[in-house]
Amino acid sequence: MTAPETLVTPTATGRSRSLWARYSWIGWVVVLGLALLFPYVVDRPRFWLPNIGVRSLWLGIIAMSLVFLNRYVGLLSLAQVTIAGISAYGVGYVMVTLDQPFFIAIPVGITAGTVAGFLVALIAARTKAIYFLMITLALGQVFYSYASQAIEVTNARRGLAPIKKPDLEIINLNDITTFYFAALLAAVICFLLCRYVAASTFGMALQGIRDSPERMAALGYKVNRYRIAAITFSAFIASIGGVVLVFDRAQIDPDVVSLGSTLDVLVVAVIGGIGSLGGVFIGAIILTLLDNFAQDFTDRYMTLTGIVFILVLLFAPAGIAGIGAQVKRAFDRRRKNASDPGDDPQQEPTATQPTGEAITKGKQQ
Amino acid sequence: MMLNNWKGLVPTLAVGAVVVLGVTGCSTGGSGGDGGGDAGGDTIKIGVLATSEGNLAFGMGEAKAAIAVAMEAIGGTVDGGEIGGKSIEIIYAGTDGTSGSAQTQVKKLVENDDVDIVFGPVSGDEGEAVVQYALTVPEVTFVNGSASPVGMTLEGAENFFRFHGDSAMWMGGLGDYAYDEKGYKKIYSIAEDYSFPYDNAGGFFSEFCAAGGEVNGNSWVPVGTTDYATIIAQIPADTDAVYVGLGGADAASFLSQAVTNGVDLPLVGGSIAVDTTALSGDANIASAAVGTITGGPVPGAGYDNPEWQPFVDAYVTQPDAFPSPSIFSILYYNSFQSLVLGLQEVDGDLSDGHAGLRDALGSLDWNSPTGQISMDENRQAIVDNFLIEVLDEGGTLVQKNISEASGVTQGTTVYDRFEGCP
Amino acid sequence: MADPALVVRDVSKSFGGVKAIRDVSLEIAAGERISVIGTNGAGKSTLFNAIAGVFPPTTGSIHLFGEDVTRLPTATRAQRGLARTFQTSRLFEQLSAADNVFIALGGNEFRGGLLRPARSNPKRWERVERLLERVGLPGRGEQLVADLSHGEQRQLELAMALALQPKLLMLDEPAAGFSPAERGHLITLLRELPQEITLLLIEHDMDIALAVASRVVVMHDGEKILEGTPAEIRNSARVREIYLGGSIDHAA
Amino acid sequence: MDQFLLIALNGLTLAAVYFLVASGLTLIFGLMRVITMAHGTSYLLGGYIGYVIARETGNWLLGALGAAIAVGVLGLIIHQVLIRRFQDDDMRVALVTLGVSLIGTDLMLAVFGGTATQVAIPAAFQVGLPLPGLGSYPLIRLLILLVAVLVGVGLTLFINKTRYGSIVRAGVDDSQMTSATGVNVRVVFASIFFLGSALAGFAGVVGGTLFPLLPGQDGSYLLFSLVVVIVGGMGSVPGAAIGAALVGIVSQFALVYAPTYSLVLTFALMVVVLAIRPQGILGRRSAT
Repeated sequence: MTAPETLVTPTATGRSRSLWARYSWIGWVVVLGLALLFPYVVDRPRFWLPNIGVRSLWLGIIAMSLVFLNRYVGLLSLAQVTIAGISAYGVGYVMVTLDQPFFIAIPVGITAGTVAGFLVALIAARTKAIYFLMITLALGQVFYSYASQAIEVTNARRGLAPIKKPDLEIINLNDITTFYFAALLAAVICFLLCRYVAASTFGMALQGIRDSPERMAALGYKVNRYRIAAITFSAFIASIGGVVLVFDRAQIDPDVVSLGSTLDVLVVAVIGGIGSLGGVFIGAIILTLLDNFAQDFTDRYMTLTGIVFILVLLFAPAGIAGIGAQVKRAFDRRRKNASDPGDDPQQEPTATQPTGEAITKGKQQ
Repeated sequence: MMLNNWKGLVPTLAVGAVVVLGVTGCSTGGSGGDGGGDAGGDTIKIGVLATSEGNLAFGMGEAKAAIAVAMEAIGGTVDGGEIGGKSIEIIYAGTDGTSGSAQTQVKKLVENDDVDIVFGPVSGDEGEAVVQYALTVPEVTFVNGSASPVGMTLEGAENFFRFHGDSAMWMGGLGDYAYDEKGYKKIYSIAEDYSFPYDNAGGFFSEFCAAGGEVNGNSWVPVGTTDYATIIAQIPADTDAVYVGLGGADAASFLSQAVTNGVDLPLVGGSIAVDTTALSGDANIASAAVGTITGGPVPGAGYDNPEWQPFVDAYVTQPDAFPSPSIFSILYYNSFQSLVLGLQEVDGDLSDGHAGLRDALGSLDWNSPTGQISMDENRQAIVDNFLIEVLDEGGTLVQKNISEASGVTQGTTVYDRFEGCP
Repeated sequence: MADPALVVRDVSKSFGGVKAIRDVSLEIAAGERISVIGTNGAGKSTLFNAIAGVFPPTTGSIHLFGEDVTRLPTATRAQRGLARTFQTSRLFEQLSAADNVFIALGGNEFRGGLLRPARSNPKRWERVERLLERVGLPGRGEQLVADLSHGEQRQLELAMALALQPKLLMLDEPAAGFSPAERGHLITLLRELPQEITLLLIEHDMDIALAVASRVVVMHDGEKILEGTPAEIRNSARVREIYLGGSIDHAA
Repeated sequence: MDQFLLIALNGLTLAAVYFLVASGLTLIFGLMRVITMAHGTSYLLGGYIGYVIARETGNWLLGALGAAIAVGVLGLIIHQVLIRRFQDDDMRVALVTLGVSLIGTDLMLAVFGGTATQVAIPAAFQVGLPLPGLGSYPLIRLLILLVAVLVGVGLTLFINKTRYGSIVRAGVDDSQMTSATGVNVRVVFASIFFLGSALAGFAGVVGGTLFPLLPGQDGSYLLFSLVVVIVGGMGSVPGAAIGAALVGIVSQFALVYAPTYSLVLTFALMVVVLAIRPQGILGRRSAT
């Protein structure tokens, strides 16, 4: 039962790519270029860089860790902010309470966050989807109430302050432009790291687990170990976000891990596009802009956020980042209808169909 | 939910970035183009931080009422006016009472709106964050709103002024009064487990214990505890009074359950246990609250300072004002009026890094609606404090002024959670 | 002689008081080709799932190549050489056909190199293409699973099971939804499987079950009622009675 | 020993409120396999509505009834407008209802303000009842416990004994099978959503009688009801009762013996249960 008439190209390199996939790096270069120019085109860098720039970057990094889990493992975690907060508390504890320099504090913070993520994974990896959501939400609140009460460790509601930005002689992160670039570097590294892991054999297996854990077990995969590893990895990313956060805020207090902060990151992820690693930064920029300027024209900022949130979920479930693809699909469909009406309707892609093809192409880069 | 897209991402990211840059560009003309906020200019910009969301959402209304009272007295409005030939522009930024939101908004005021003076914030969490920020922008002058953690003026921020007492000072005089006048020897303490009640209870018990009193137990309850039945059951039988270091809903919860659980001990309230905002709710707390003594910066009924009534009269004409001024409007008023006095003294001259203004503020001494306000070397006010008893006068609760402690000064202790006497 | 590929001994399984299968025993020698047939609700799938390790049996034991695997998890059984297909499609729908097989290849192999980019593994992709060819999907690797026809999805299932290089291959109604031509292909493919692969086939379709198997087991109402060569089964009055009374369209 | 009993009884009466909130959540989950994150919002809104009606009419019962119906209808509208179209997508339902709760929280703050209010009850209920060995115990808490027991028994009977209930139960096992039997599943779904929301609204009035109502409690009651259903087993009414009792008792004992960490301990209970029995105490292990 062979079909000799088709010649198969055996490797990925031979696969045809869409125009987009081939030239999308140009888009990324443009985005990165704009991000690099940002400090030099804004009129008030001292406002725009910390309030919009750096804050968007760490919100984005944390949201990206959430999106990674959702997209490649199919789990929606509401504990990512908590993990970032634990990392931030780690940094704060080492620098304020133990009075140690940042180069000890940062690894301690990231380790603390990652280990916390691993523990969350141990508890929650056996559950799926909606349970996972609830359990991570509740675990986040455990830490919030702990952070609010544990005077000896977290200094309770007062929090730990001041957490000074590192001064490396050549590179002084107290300079806000320098700090912005450092945060940008962290975001780019996290993004590339997520992309790399997603495109690895491990990432491929994660997607298999997301689509059908039963089959993955039947194929000999120890599904739980993969899930735990993925959750831990995303905790690592969130922890990096936590480090940027703590140096940006110069202090750490329970507010960072409150329900409100959790919702902020969720809003960022959903508005930006919960399936898109880069889209979170759009969501983060929108949220920070709203945060800073919405009250100039409305008192009901939360209502506005909630309405945008619901509208996105209803009409653009792939978020802002997905709107382009949504429009393109609709356009393609119309063009196809126009060019060959009535031809082979069952082959026609529908708007609701997941754009898995795009995923595959994306991974080839 | 699995939603995936790659194709549209890059262009939208690019579009998003362009939009952001566009917005930034636009704002050049909008907010910063006039450069009017500079010290040498003719406009003095004051940025006001107050809570407009969350449980303290009414803070903004109270702040505006207080500022309006002060500004209208010099011919201005809630949005500004003129002092010493300089025009005053007041910009408001709402927070939700959390440190994060205060950080965001104070940075926005200073860096985007380019204010010369920051006025506020409301809550203690915010206050600690704002002081930390003040240390990083020495060119801006900060006047506190109503945030009361003890530590704020001990941080050494040369540009930070507080024209009201801290939360330990709010208990000034009450410890002696409870021991000497009321004759309480053993007090059981129920207080929320965070920094404000530590300071507040610390202020009370340090005085009470020094007078010879005894603490026969502490319950530090998490903020948001609603069910006090079990806590109430812990109170030892030989207790003379119960100290209630709770605020807002927790205080209302406690008081209503004290009724149903048949507590008939006299209460000593923390500064926010029975203030106007708690009593304006409908919680059925009357019978428990009666007889409570408390201390704080808000005078009770029968206060006879001649400055007081004119302030109240001016306050109640403001839109959305409460029947009587809350703790927030009083503190915001005293603080803002202090700022106005300071600005008047230097004719709005902010040159030389606000040196003149800061000297003026640091040596201010005036008779406020709540008594004399003068300053110590930490730029912290020395104030009068009020002792109040809740009385039932014909079915309505009245907070009666029983005594004032004048010239209360700040201590140097930042209190932590303590057992027994602090 | 080596251990038998599979020994099922007195296996019962209850779901909330309902006995889905009762005291089923079965022994398959290495390299044997067995079909299990029966009507809907006969307990075929329960037996299948118990062997595959989806749930532990209520009583009884299961040995795989001499090893007691009754309590071992699915993944471990797969690593011992057991591969299965699924009755309802549980493919990785958002990935391409090739990606599906690529993942299947990784279950028992490629322990290391997990963090190498999936695309930088030409050897493995070559094997993917060979497997796709073998099941009749040459050149279809780039297709999204969602775009494959039902028949093609079943072919892909088979490719994924074969990717494990199984010693015991368990197929759950592999021909469901197939056209007659595809059935023919399937029978050829199964007959051409290397002799060392033991085959356990669960099938409604008598034609395929009898064409491929060397021995046939008949289940009814959760019990094994008959076992014999295809010819014996074809001629059994009992089987004919069950099938005519049952709900099967493809009665012999 | 008296002390011990008293704390346990306090825990149980607190659990009564938790149970009333969580029962609605577990019913909705049991049938539809979705979680509505706006459940805490329903609680608080119910409390406020009950407060307003009771204040205007002076009748507590009317307030409770009105709140239950109003919140139930609102839940029904939310279900029809926002949830029905993708009720198979549990994550999206969770997120959309989270959006609803963001809006609800903000609007309630705008309307009812940030100060605490409490639903009024006749002074006759504000008394202590002498209990053997315990002295005086607040009558109101015992009444609330009684209400919760009645609601719990009523729900259990409803689900186990009525035809409608059997459809709900079948839905728990297999919603596709239910639709195959020709039952109009959409009507069943909608009515369960109404019932679940109404229970939350009713719980708001009960809770708002014992404790003050104010912003922020929507979030905490959502969390507590999530913990209760996770501990008890999702979809099970008796499970919710057990979960609520455990959460209530643990939180009260923690308040005495480890007050600083009482919230942590309450949540830690959930972690322990999950580690031992991931599906909850009375939960069924799902097929996959």
